[in-house]
Amino acid sequence: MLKIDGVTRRFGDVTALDEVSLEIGQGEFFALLGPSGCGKTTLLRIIAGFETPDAGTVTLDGEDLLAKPPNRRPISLMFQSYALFPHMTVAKNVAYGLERERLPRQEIKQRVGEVLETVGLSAHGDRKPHQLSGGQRQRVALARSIVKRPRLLLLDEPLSALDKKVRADMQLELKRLQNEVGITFVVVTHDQEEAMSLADRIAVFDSGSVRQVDEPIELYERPRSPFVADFVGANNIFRGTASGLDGLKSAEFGMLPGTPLEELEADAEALLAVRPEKVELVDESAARGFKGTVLDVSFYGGVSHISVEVEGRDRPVLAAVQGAGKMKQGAKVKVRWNAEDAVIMAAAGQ
Amino acid sequence: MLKIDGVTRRFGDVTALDEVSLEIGQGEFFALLGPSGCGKTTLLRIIAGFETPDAGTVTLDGEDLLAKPPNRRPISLMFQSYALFPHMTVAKNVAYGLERERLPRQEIKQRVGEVLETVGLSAHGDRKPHQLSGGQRQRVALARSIVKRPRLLLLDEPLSALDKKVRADMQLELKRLQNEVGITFVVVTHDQEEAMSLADRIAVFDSGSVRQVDEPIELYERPRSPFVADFVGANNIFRGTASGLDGLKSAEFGMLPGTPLEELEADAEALLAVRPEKVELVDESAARGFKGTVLDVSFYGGVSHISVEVEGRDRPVLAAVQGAGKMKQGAKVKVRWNAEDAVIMAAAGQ
Amino acid sequence: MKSEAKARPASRGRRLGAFVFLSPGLTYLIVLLLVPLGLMVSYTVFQRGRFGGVVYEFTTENFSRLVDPLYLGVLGTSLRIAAVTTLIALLVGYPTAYLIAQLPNRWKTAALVAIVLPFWTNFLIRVYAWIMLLSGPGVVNSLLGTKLELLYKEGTIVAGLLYSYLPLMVLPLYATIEKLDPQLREASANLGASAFTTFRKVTLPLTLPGVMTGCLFVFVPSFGNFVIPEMLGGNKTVMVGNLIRNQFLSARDWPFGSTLALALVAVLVVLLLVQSWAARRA
Amino acid sequence: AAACGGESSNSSGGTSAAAADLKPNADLSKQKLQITVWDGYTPKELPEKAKEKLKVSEVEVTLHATNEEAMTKLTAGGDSGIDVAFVSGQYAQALNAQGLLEPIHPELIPNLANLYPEATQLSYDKGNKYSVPYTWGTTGICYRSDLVKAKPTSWNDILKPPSWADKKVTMMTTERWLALPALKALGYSVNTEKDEEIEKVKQLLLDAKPHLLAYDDTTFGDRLKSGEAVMVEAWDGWCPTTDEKQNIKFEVPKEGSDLWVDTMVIMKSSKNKEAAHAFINYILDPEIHRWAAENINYKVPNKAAMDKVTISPGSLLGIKPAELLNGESLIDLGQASTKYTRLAEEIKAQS
Amino acid sequence: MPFWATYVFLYLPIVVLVLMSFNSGKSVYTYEGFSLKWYGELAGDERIREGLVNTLIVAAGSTVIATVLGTLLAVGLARHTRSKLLDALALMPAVLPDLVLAIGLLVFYGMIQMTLGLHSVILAHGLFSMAFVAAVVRTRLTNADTSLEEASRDLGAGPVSTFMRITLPQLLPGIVAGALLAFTLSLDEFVIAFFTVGNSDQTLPIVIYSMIRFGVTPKINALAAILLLVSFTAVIAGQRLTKIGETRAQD
Ligand SMILES: Nc1ncnc2c1ncn2[C@@H]1O[C@H](COP(=O)(O)OP(=O)(O)OP(=O)(O)O)[C@@H](O)[C@H]1O
Ligand SMILES: Nc1ncnc2c1ncn2[C@@H]1O[C@H](COP(=O)(O)OP(=O)(O)OP(=O)(O)O)[C@@H](O)[C@H]1O
Ligand SMILES: NCCCCNCCCN
Ligand SMILES: [Mg+2]
Ligand SMILES: [Mg+2]
Repeated sequence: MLKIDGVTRRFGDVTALDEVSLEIGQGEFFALLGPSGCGKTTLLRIIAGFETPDAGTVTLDGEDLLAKPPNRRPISLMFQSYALFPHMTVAKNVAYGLERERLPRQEIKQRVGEVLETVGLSAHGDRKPHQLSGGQRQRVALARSIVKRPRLLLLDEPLSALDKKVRADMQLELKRLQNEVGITFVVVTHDQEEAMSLADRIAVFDSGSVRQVDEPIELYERPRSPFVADFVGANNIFRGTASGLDGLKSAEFGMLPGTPLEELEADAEALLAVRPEKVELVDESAARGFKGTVLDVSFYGGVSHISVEVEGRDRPVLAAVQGAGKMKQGAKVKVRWNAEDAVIMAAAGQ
Repeated sequence: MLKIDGVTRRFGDVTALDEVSLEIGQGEFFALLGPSGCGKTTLLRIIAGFETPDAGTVTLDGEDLLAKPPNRRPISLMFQSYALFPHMTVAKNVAYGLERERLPRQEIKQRVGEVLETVGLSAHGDRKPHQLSGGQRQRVALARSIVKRPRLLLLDEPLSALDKKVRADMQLELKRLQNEVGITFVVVTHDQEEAMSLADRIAVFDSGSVRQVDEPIELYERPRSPFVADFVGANNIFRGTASGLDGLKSAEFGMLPGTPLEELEADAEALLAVRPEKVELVDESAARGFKGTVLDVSFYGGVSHISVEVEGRDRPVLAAVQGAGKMKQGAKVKVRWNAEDAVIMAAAGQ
Repeated sequence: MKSEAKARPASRGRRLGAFVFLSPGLTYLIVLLLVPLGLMVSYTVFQRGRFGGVVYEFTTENFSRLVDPLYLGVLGTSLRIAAVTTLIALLVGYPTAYLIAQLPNRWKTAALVAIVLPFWTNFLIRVYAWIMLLSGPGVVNSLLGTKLELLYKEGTIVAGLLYSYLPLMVLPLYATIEKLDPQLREASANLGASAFTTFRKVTLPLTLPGVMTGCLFVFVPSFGNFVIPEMLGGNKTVMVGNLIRNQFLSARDWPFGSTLALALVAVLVVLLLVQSWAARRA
Repeated sequence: AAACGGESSNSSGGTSAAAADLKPNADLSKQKLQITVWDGYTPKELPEKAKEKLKVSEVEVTLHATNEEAMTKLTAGGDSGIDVAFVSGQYAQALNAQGLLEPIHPELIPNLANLYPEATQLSYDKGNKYSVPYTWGTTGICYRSDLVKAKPTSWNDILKPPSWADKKVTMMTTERWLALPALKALGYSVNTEKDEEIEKVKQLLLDAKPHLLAYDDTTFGDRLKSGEAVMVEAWDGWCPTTDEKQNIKFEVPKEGSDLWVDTMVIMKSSKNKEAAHAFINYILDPEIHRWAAENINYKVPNKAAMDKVTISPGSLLGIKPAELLNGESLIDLGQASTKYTRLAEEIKAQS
Repeated sequence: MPFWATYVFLYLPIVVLVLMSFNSGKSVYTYEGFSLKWYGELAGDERIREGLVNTLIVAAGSTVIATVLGTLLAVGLARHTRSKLLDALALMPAVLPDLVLAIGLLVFYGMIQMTLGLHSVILAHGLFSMAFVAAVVRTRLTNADTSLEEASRDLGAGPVSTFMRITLPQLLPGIVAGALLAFTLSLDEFVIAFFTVGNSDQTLPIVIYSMIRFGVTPKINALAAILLLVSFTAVIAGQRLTKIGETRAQD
C-alpha cells in the first residue's frame, strides 16, 4: 500500500536518505531499524509530511502523498516524545483529531470512550498528561493516533522512553492492538530486540540506505552483510578466508565451521558470524573446538553470558547459556559450534 | 564494614526510607535494586552525607558516619549524571579530590596518571568533559571517584545514561575495575539485569523498605515474596492455596507443581511463581500440564517469548525458548513445568 | 520543609551559608526598599505642610481625595492608555516573536538583538525622535507636504509607549514560543488541524505564560509613565505618573503623592492577582 | 527636619531663625561655592570669573530646568550642598517659610544699593530679608505679527482664539501661570484664594483647552518661529522679539498681568555664607548684572546696570519698573496653593 | 508582513534621527545638506560631557554593587532557603514602577537627611540592578546541576572552596550577562536618577531631558547617533563576551 521510491534527502552536506525504496503492505507491522542518525526519523517525517524529499516519490495506494499538506494525509504519526498537548486532558487529547473532522459531539465522545477502553485508560480521561506515568502517556499517544482510524500509523521510537518492565508490557500491547485494529504500522527503532519482537518485516538502515529487508528470524539468522550481522544482536565475528562449502580458514584457529550465505571465491577475504547462544563451551579435553579461559560469568536472569578469553583474538568470545551459568571464572574450556549455526559472508561488504 | 541500622527518612508525608538496616562487607560489590521512587538514591545520599536521616545510625568500620560533613567522609559518590566539572580538564577533574587533601604536586600528578591508565584514558587527560563520549565520561567519573582511594564507592545508576551497546561494555569494565582496586562498591539501579550481572549481593527495595537481600541467582530462583518475584524478571504468577510439599492448589488448574520456600499452613493463601524459561510448551496431547492457545510469538534474537492464553487467567502465561520459537500463533498447546523450577510463597507478603 | 530538630553539622553549615549569602542583599533590600516604601506608606496618613514637607498629624483626607472623580478619572485614563498600549504591543509582538522563533538558529539571535538594540539607546532620545517625526513642522509633515496634527493626542502617547516598551513584550514571548516543542504543532497538523486551528488550540494556550509576562512588562512602565505624556502629549493628558510627579515636584504635597503612588501599586497588585488567578484557572 | 513644614503666614518669613554670626572679613579662600541656576541664565564663564574676583577656592554651577526641580532638591535632603540658589520669588518665600533660608546680611552686600527702590518692596519679601532679586518681568502674549489677522490685546484672544488661531496657541503648564490668563480675563487677583473665583477660572480654562496646541513652558518661542503656533502665553524675556526676522511681538493684555521676580537666596545649610554673600554682591555689580539683561533678554532690577544696557530694536528691555509694577506680584499661597495644583490637574486631565 | 513592519516601526525613527544629525541647517526638520557641525557642537558641550562622565560613574558603581550583592543573593535564594517571600522581595525592585521606587527613595533620603549626589543615584540604581542580576543568575542556578557542588563536597572540598572553584565558574556567564544588563539599565535610567540625584551632578538622561524640554536641536540627533553607535558596539562586544564566557565555562 505504501510505496517509497528513490527518496533522497540532504541536509547541507549530510545525506540523511540516499535513494531509499521500500514497499510496505496493507496490514503489515513494519519496522525501520538502524543506528542513531541513519535517517529513520527523516523518512517517517517525509511520509507524515513534515519534511520534503529532494528526490523520489511516496505513494499510498497509488495516490501521491507528497502533494498533500500534513493535515490532509490519512496518516497518523506517534511521536517519540508523545507530543501530548500538556494543557488538555487525556480525553481532550484523544478527541482533538476527531474534532478537526467536525464530527458530531456524541460520536466523538463515543469513539474517544471506546479507544480509551481499548488502551485501558477509561478511568484516566480527566487527567492531564503530567499526571500520568510514562507508560500511560504512551498509551494516550497511541489512542490519539489510532482514534482517527488512519490508513497508516507511524511510530517513532514509541518505547524508547520507557523502562524495561513497562516496555515489555507495551510491546505486547502494541502487537495486540495492531491485530485488533488492523492498521498498517511502521515503527522506527534502534533496538534490534524491539524490532524483532514486534515486526513482521524489518528494514535495516545504515547511513541513509536500506541494507536488508527481511523477516526477523531470517534477518537474525542470515544477515547478509557484516553491518547487519553486527547490528542485529551481539555476534562473535571471525576474520579469515573463504574455503569451499562449510568453513572459514582462519589464521589463528584453523578451520572454523560455518555456512556461506552466497558463493564465495576461494581465498576471498570473508567473515564468520556466530551468535552467542549458538556457541557451546565444552570441557578442555573435548576433541573439537579451540581453547579459551573463562573471563567472566554474568547472570542476567534467565540467561548467563560467559565471556571467554581466546588467544589470538582481542575481544573475548561471548557465549549465552540458559539459566545460571555453571562455569567458574578462570576455567579452561573449549569453544565450538555447528556449521549450520554460523554464517560466512564476504568481508568486502563492510 | 558499612552498617546501616534502622535508618528512616521522611519528606513531608512521604516516607522515603522506613527503618532500613543493611550490612555490607569489605570488598563486596553490592547492589540496591528497586523501582523508581523507592528510596535508593535517598539512602546513598544519606551515606554520602547530603541528606540527614530522621532516625537510625550509619557506621563505617564502627565509626559514626553521620557526625561528619560530606567532605570528611572516606566515601566517594559517583553521580548518575557523572557531575564532571565542565570547566576543568579530565586530569583536573581527577586531581580535584587529591588537591583538596593538599598532597604534593608530584604525587598528585603520579596518582592521576596511574588512575587514568587504569581506566584507559591516559591519552585524554587534557580534554574537557564535553569532548568525550558517554562511556568515556563515565570512566572519568569513575577515575575521579577511585583516585582518592575511598573505603567505599557509591554509584547511583552509573549506566542508565548509556546506550545498550556501550552499557554492556561498561558493565564488564566496572566488574573488572572492582576486582582490580578492591574497593567496596555499592551500586544503585532499577534494572534487574544490571544488578544481577554486576553484584555479589543484591538488596531489593520497595517503598522505602528492604524486601530481600541475596545473591543474584538465589534471588532470581528463590524470590521470597511476590514483589521480589515479580520485580526480578518477568514471572508467571498463579494464585491458590498451599497444599503440602510440592504443589499449589489452584481453582482453575488443579494442582500446580512447585516447591514451597517456607513451611506454609495447609490451605493458606499462596502464590506460585515460575520463570518463563522454566515453562515448557508441549503438544496438546501430552499427559501432564494444562491447555492453552499460543497468542503471540516474539522473537527477541537468541530467545523467543511465547505468550499462551489460558482459560481462567487474564494475563497470558509467558514461556521463553532458545532460538526462534517454532510455535505458530493459534497453536493449541499444553503448559507445564517441573516442581523444582517453581516457588510457592505465602500470599500475605504482597 | 525539613525537620532539623537535631542540629547536625551539616544543617549548621547550611544556616551559616544562608546568612553569608543572603544577609548583604537582604539588608540592602530592607534599607533601600522596604524602609522607603514603609515610609512612603506611612506618609499617606499625614498632612501636607503648608509650604511643603509633611506634618505628622493623622488624617484620612488623602484617601478621601483619592476617590475624587478627578483622580479616579486620571486612574481610568492611565489604565486605558496602558491597556491599549499593552494590547497593541501584544498584537504586534506576538507574530514578531513567533516568526523570530521560526528563523534558522543563526538568524534568530541577530533578529532578536535587532529587536533589543533600539532599547539600548537612550529612552528619552527615542521619545524625542517621535517629536521630530510628528510635530507640526516635523519630518512627516514636511515630507508629505501636509500640516497634519499628529502630536499631542492620546494616540501619540500610545505610540510613544509602544515604541519604548515593545521589546519588553517580544522578549518574554520569544522565550516561551522558542521553548514550545515544535512537535506539538506537528502533532496537531498530523491530527488534521489547519495552521490557524493549531495556533488557536495549541500554540496560543501554551504560550499564555509568556503573554502574561510580556503584558506585565509593558503594562507596568506604561501605567506609571510621566515622561511620555509630558513630551508627546503636550501636557494635555494627565496620567497617574504625572499626578505623582506633580505632587512631589510642584505641589510639594508628599502625603498625597505617596497616596497616589500607593494607589498605583495597589492597582498593579490587583491586576497581578487577577492574572495569577486566571493563569491558575487556565 | 527639612521634612517638617513651617506654619507661618506668607510674607516676610516668620520662622526664619536668627541670622548666623557672619564675619565680614572671613577668609574666603577657605570657602567654596555651589550654585544652582536655570540653564542659560548666567554667563558661561561666571564660575571662573567669580572665583577669581572673590578669591574663593572654587565656584561650581549646576543647572535646573524649572523651579520645581530646584525645590525638590532643596527641600528633600538634609544638606543639599547648595550655597546659593536661583528661584522665583514665591518659591523663595516657601523656602523661607520652611526655615531653609539664611537671612540676608545687607552689610555684606553693598551693591544692594544699585537696586531700583521698587525692587526692595516686592510683596513676597518686603525689604529683601531673605532674597535678592536677579531678574524681573511679566507675562503676556507673544505672537507672530505676520500670521495673526488681528493683534492680540486681551487674554481672551488666547482663551477663546479666533478660528485662524484655533489649535495654534499655547498656554503655560506651571499651575500659577496656567491660571493667570483666566484670572486676569475675569478680573481676579493672581493670588486669589477664593473657591468661587477659582471655579469660574476652571470653567474658562476647560472651554479653552480644545483650542490649544499644547501646554508649554519652555519651547513656545520655537513654536512661534516655526509657525507651529501663532500666539502663545509667554514670559517677556523668552518672547523672541529680537529674532532676525523681526516678526514676533509681545503684548501685555489690557486686563493686566503679573510681576514675577527671579531671586537669589542663600541656604541656611550653607557652610560658606560669607562667600555666598560676596557672590550675590558680585552679581549685583552693574557690569556683571547687565550681562543678564543683554544676553537673556530679561530685565534686571538693577538701576545702575540697566542704565548701561544698550537696547536693541524690538527688545522688551525698555519697559520701565513703574510699568512692571502694574503687574501683580506673585506670592506663595501656602496651603491654598494646592487649589492651584488641583486646578491645573483638573484642566489637564480633562479630555 | 507584520514581521518586517515591526522592524520598520522600531528603526525608522532612529534612522531619521541619525540622518538628520548630519544636517548642515539649523532646523531639525528639514535637511539642507551634509555637515558634521553638530558633532562638533556636541563635543564642545561641557554639560553633556559631564553628564556622560557622571552616567558612567553611576553605571559602574551601581553595577559593582548589583553584581556582588545580586550574585550572593541569587546563590542564597537558590541554595539556602525555600522562602517564596524572599524570592518575591528580591524581585520587587525590578517589578515596581520606577516612579514608586524613585519617590520612596527620595522620601527616605530626605528622612535620613542624606545629601543627594551621584552616590545616592548609585545606591538607587544598585537596588533595581541587583534585582535583575539576581534574577539572571538565579535562572542559571536553577538550571545548573546541584550535583556538581555535591560532587565537590564529596571529593573533600569545604563549602567555601566549593563555592569558589565550582559554583562561581559555573555562574560566570550568568554573572557577566547580569552585570551587562545592570550596566545598560543604569545608563538609560532616567526617572529614579531624576528624583535622587543631587543638584550638583546630572546624569546624561537628565541632561537630555532638560535639553529636549527646551526644544529640539540637531545636537541631540548627533548625540543619538553616537549613543547608537556605542550601543551597537557594546551589544556586539557583550555578546562576544558572554559567548566567550560560556565556552570557557563549558570548556
Ligand atoms: N533538520 C535537519 N537539519 C540538518 N540535519 C538534519 C536535520 N534532520 C536530520 N538531520 C541529519 O540527518 C541525519 C539523519 O537524521 P535522523 O533524525 O533521520 O536520524 P535517526 O535515524 O532518526 O536517528 P536517531 O535514532 O538518533 O533518532 C542525521 O545525521 C541528522 O544529523
Ligand atoms: N528532597 C526531597 N523532597 C521531597 N521528597 C523527596 C525528596 N527526595 C526524595 N523524595 C521522595 O522520596 C522518595 C524516594 O526518592 P529517591 O530519590 O530516593 O528514589 P529512587 O529510589 O532513587 O528513585 P529513582 O529510581 O527514580 O531515582 C520519592 O517518593 C521522592 O519523591
Ligand atoms: N533660562 C532661564 C529660565 C528662567 C525662567 N524664569 C521663569 C520666570 C518665571 N518664574
Ligand atoms: Mg530519530
Ligand atoms: Mg534515584
